[in-house]
Amino acid sequence: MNPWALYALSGVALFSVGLVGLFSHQHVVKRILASNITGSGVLLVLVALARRMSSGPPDPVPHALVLTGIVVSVSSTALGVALARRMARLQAEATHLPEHEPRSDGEGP
Amino acid sequence: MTSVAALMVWPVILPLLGAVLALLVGRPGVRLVAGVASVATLMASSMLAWEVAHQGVLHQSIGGWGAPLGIEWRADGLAALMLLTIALVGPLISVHALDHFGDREDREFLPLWLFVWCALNALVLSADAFNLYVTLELTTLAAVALIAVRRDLPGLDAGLRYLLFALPGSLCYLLGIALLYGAHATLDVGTLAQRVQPGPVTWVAAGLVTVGLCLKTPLFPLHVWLPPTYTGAPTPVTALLSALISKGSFYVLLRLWLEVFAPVMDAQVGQLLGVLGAAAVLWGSALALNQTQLKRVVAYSSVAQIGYMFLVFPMATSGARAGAIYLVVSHAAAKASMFVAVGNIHQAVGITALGGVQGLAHRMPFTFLAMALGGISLIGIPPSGGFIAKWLLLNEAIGTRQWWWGLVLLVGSLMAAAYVFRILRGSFLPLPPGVTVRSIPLGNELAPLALALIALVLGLVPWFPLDLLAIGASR
Amino acid sequence: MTDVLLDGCLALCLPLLAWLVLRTESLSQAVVLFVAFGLLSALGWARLDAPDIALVEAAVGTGLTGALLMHTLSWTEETPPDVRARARRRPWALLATAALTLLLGWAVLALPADSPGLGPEVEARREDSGVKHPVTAVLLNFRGYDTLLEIAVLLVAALGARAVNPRSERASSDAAKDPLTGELFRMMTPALLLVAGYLVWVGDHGPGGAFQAGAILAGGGVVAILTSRMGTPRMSSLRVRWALLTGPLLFIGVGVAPLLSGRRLLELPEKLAGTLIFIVEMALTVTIAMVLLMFFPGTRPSRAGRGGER
Amino acid sequence: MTNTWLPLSVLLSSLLPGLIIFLLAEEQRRTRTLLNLLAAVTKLVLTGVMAWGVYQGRQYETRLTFFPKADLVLRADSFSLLFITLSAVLWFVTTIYAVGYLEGTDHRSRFFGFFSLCVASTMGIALAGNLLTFFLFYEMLTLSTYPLVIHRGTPEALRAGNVYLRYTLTGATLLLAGVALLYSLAGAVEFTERGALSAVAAHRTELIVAFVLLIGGLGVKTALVPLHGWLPVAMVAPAPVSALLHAVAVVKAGAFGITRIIYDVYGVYLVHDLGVMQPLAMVAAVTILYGSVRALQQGDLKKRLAYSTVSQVAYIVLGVSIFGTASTIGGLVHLVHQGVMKITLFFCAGNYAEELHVHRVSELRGVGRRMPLTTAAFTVGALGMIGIPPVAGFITKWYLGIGALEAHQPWLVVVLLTSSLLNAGYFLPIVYSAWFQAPREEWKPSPRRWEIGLLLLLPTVATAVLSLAAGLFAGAELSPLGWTRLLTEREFRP
Repeated sequence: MNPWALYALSGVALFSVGLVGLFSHQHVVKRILASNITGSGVLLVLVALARRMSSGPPDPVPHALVLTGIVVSVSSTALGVALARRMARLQAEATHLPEHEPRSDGEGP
Repeated sequence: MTSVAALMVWPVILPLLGAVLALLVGRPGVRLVAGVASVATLMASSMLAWEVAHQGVLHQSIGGWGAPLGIEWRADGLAALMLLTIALVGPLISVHALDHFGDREDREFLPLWLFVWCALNALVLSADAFNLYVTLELTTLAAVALIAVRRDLPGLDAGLRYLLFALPGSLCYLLGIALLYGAHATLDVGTLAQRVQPGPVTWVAAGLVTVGLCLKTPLFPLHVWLPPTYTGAPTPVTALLSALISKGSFYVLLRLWLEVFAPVMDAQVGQLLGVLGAAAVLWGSALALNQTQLKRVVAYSSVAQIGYMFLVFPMATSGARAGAIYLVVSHAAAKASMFVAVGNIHQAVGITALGGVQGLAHRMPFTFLAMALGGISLIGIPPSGGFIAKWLLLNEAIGTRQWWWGLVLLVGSLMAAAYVFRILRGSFLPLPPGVTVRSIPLGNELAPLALALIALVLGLVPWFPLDLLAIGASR
Repeated sequence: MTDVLLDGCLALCLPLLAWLVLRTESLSQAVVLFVAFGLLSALGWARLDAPDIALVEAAVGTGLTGALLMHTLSWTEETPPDVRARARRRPWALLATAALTLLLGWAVLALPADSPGLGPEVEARREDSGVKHPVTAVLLNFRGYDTLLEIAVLLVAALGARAVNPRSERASSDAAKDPLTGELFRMMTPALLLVAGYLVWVGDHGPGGAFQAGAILAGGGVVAILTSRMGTPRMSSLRVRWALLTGPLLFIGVGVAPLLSGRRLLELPEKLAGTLIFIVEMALTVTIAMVLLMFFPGTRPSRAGRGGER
Repeated sequence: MTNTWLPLSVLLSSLLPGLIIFLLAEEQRRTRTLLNLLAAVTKLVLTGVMAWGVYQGRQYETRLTFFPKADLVLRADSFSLLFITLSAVLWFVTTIYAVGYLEGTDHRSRFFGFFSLCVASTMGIALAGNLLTFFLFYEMLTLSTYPLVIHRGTPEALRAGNVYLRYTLTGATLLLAGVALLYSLAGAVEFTERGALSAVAAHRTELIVAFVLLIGGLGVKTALVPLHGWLPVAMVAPAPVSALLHAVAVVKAGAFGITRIIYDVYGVYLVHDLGVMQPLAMVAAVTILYGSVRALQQGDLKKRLAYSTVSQVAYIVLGVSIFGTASTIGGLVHLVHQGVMKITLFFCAGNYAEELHVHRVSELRGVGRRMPLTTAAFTVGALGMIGIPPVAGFITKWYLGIGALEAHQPWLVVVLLTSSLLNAGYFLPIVYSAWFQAPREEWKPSPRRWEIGLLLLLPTVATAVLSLAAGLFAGAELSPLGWTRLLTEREFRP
């Protein structure tokens, strides 16, 4: 049996684990990891679809899509991580030096 | 023919080029470059809309490769109207943003806004499913960067919250597209529409695409990120988010649903979307009614207004489609003017609560007029674009014998009247004692008024947009 | 028989490993498991005859993202696994995952098992795309527009990440004197540049291209930053901006040029297509390397609480 | 040859000045007053020309494309002219009164801006040629009257504004539902003489539902009984607002709408056939009695006048919903008579409040000595309301009585008589105490030559004279009664 169905199912499983994980965790880093896992799940399904013909070269279009997909998921992860890091630092500073740094009120202007 | 279709390139390339050059020139020249790029894109969009109005639907295959292999562009009446809306509402918000932000943020706000503009124009014109994914992703990331542009704690929290809800939405959409590609070996929306048959693949793919885009729009049960994000983000960014960026994902859903999925899915799924829309209307309006902060009221009103737009799915007639699009366009103008006006109030008196409106009518007449006209369009009272949209949807509800959607519309607009007039009511009271009013630059006051006038004109001259919309309407 | 076994166990343990990543309480453990997960999925891509993707996944997906996450944990000072991080052991999470997998699996299995997708079309039109490697042909010619927008995505992410961490924190000087890293860095740099150059060149007819080369360069750059040989690239310096933006400007230029002669956007003339693609790829490599570097903040601030650092 | 620009210019004659006044600064008192009067005069002239044209039988219609399937139509027929002449005359008089009344207060640019918008909307309602245009202007009237109700900016004004909005917006929603229902049945319903719905007469249930919705929506502004709550509360507004708007323009817009629905949308026969005429007449009758009874109990003068308006407007609805020419004439002519008489009463109430700071009925003892002319005008208005000749009110009740007998519904005559008695019950004591009772303490003499500023006195006396003239010269060709007879014979012949 051509292994693509196995990998496609594994991709779908990854997608489900990631998606459910994303909505059931609160910690930012965990949610970023979950979104990465969801992303690789989808990409695994795409590449598995490319390899359905057991003979001859695989279908290049899904490969190109996956390349774009990886770059997009890396950029969103990097942006998420940068935001998380900055927030962690602001919160850390706020707890260390509460006196002379006014807490910005809940509602941003 | 090619020379006219080439017009479709500029609305996408010009803002992209503008953004890249704005990044390149750095601080001194940012405003100049962004200004030139904005004017050029505005002209390109209106020229394209003019051509579509006169020559009907335009097609263009990028790189000359044709449908299955290359990426197709299609500009029909709907796309032209969306291009015009983005080209009118967006720059007005960015004009307001210039005075709202300091110098540092300008250097980051303007290029990011041009990227959003390029992404939205690309999204509106594209007829390729995966290309839609890339444009959606570009809009999302630029929006997250915009939300966090001020680098304060609420902004960062809002940006992260938005990212961690929009990301899974795009990935669900991508998996849906992957399944469709697997089944029909094409990414072009037109060919997909011909090849799609009812079957497990189509149902699951449609489900994934719908859930993904409903996460980003957002539709009722998945809207939890909207209020905190809209209140955390700086006001001009919130205006951009609510007026334009959330409309991108709805536009994609409407396109895919009406052109690809509707013929093969049975009506019950459309009814489900309608029910969720109705729930959004009632839920959003109810919550908007008991908020104390100005921005939160307007944010929850977005949840309700998005609910109205989803009423198009159970009816799925060309009249309902025109109504939904008209609501999208007039909501963009009206909601943007409301948020920008709230930004003005906050800048002038520093109060974010409802009380901030007191005495507004005399000290900031233009801002008050903008909020009044915007509010009227949100409620759907003539003369406003909102009324025309409500009128079209109401007629379709009665025409297709589903009068209960009409009931939702009427009850929703009564609740909208409640919270809008709750905001406006205070503006006739005298200024509360001890409140000092900082004068804001005229440009800031005229921006919301211009936006509100767009909503007003949409209410006075509806035949022009409706004729434009009729071009290329499938059914 | 053995490769079915290999595929089977690989396909099985990927989701399990993912579940573990999200299950573990301590964050650093989760990140390490995530890097392992990345490498395993790179193996999966290789098994599915997708060498390009395996390369990019290994370099960018796992290498850089893993390093970034590890770095972030050091910023957020490894707090004891806070309660929230402990996945709430609600049975519904397991149930929901299983249900979703079944639903999507049902759809995937309903897909035609032998459709070649767009492979034949690409094969037919590959000659006049100017490059021999099909993936590069699709990426830079047939669907070049996607790549153009994707570069915009990279720029936006870089702008967003850079804007949020503006200060380029110079590393404390003691790291520089450590002889081992200095020596390692000096040996590695020439090999790195050679590999990156080769990857861009080979992209024309084999697996490779701008993304892979950019990732390798970025890897070298990260090491340089960590060993404080180089400050993090800041948007305020003109050199960095030029390095970042020549790629996109060139790509837009190449895309728009055919319009002037009455052809369509990104319609590269046959004979020039190969060289144009190569030039654009070179510029894009620099852009991608610069962007991936910009995702990387400086080193961690020294332990003592820093003054009101704005 | 249909003249296409006149109806639009009548509408613009109050819309454009209104927008310009908004932009005027507060101090530019002179230019604002001049602009106001200029607009009022031009409107009077244009209305006169149009009335003369329609009298000659000429056509006036402006058609603007609005929707692909429906357009905005402004058409001047004899019925709309009845309402336009009333509004134009009374707006001219009230502008003068308002200039005098609001002397020295602030936000007058805003006031007169919205005041002009209100009149523009009323003109739009009168001139509307199809149901959609009517609905658009009907809603704009709500929007432009709300700021006037809360003009003073006091908490009570805001509370009154809330009540006002709650009623009018609910009414607007009902009306919208009805209009949309008809629109989907018969497209843009043009107002045609014998009714436009004959083609779809078969859909009886939808038509009845639509009728109930439409009358429900219009009933709010007509202050029919269950929906009248907003009128007394809106009396907190300044006197010119309660005079022109809540006694004339807004309330009449509702009655005008109901007449249009019965005669020009459904057609008298269809309405009669659907069997909805009788319940409407019942509601009107109940409103007449209820309004008069509540007026009796009111201590505050303006509240009493408000409840009297509630009952008087119901006369129009009663007249229109009885099947017969005489009752129709009675109902329609009351549109003008009630307007003129009620505005006189409100002007007098405003004068008393402005000059002597008298608000309650009990404080009116011996006021005739201090302000003879105003009290004389009040007496003329009051007698008219009761229906004593020679004031105009008598003619309405006379025709309504004949109409009731023609339609073999004697119980209506009983209703008319009892309501006249009730009117006497709550007006005559005021007149008596004003003239014949000595005031508790001597009124301070007026500091100027006249009892009150001329700007306030002249309009009051003018409208009183108009009420008398409408009664005395009823027989004349161009009097309100004459015009109504012409109109009924031309357009509303059952």
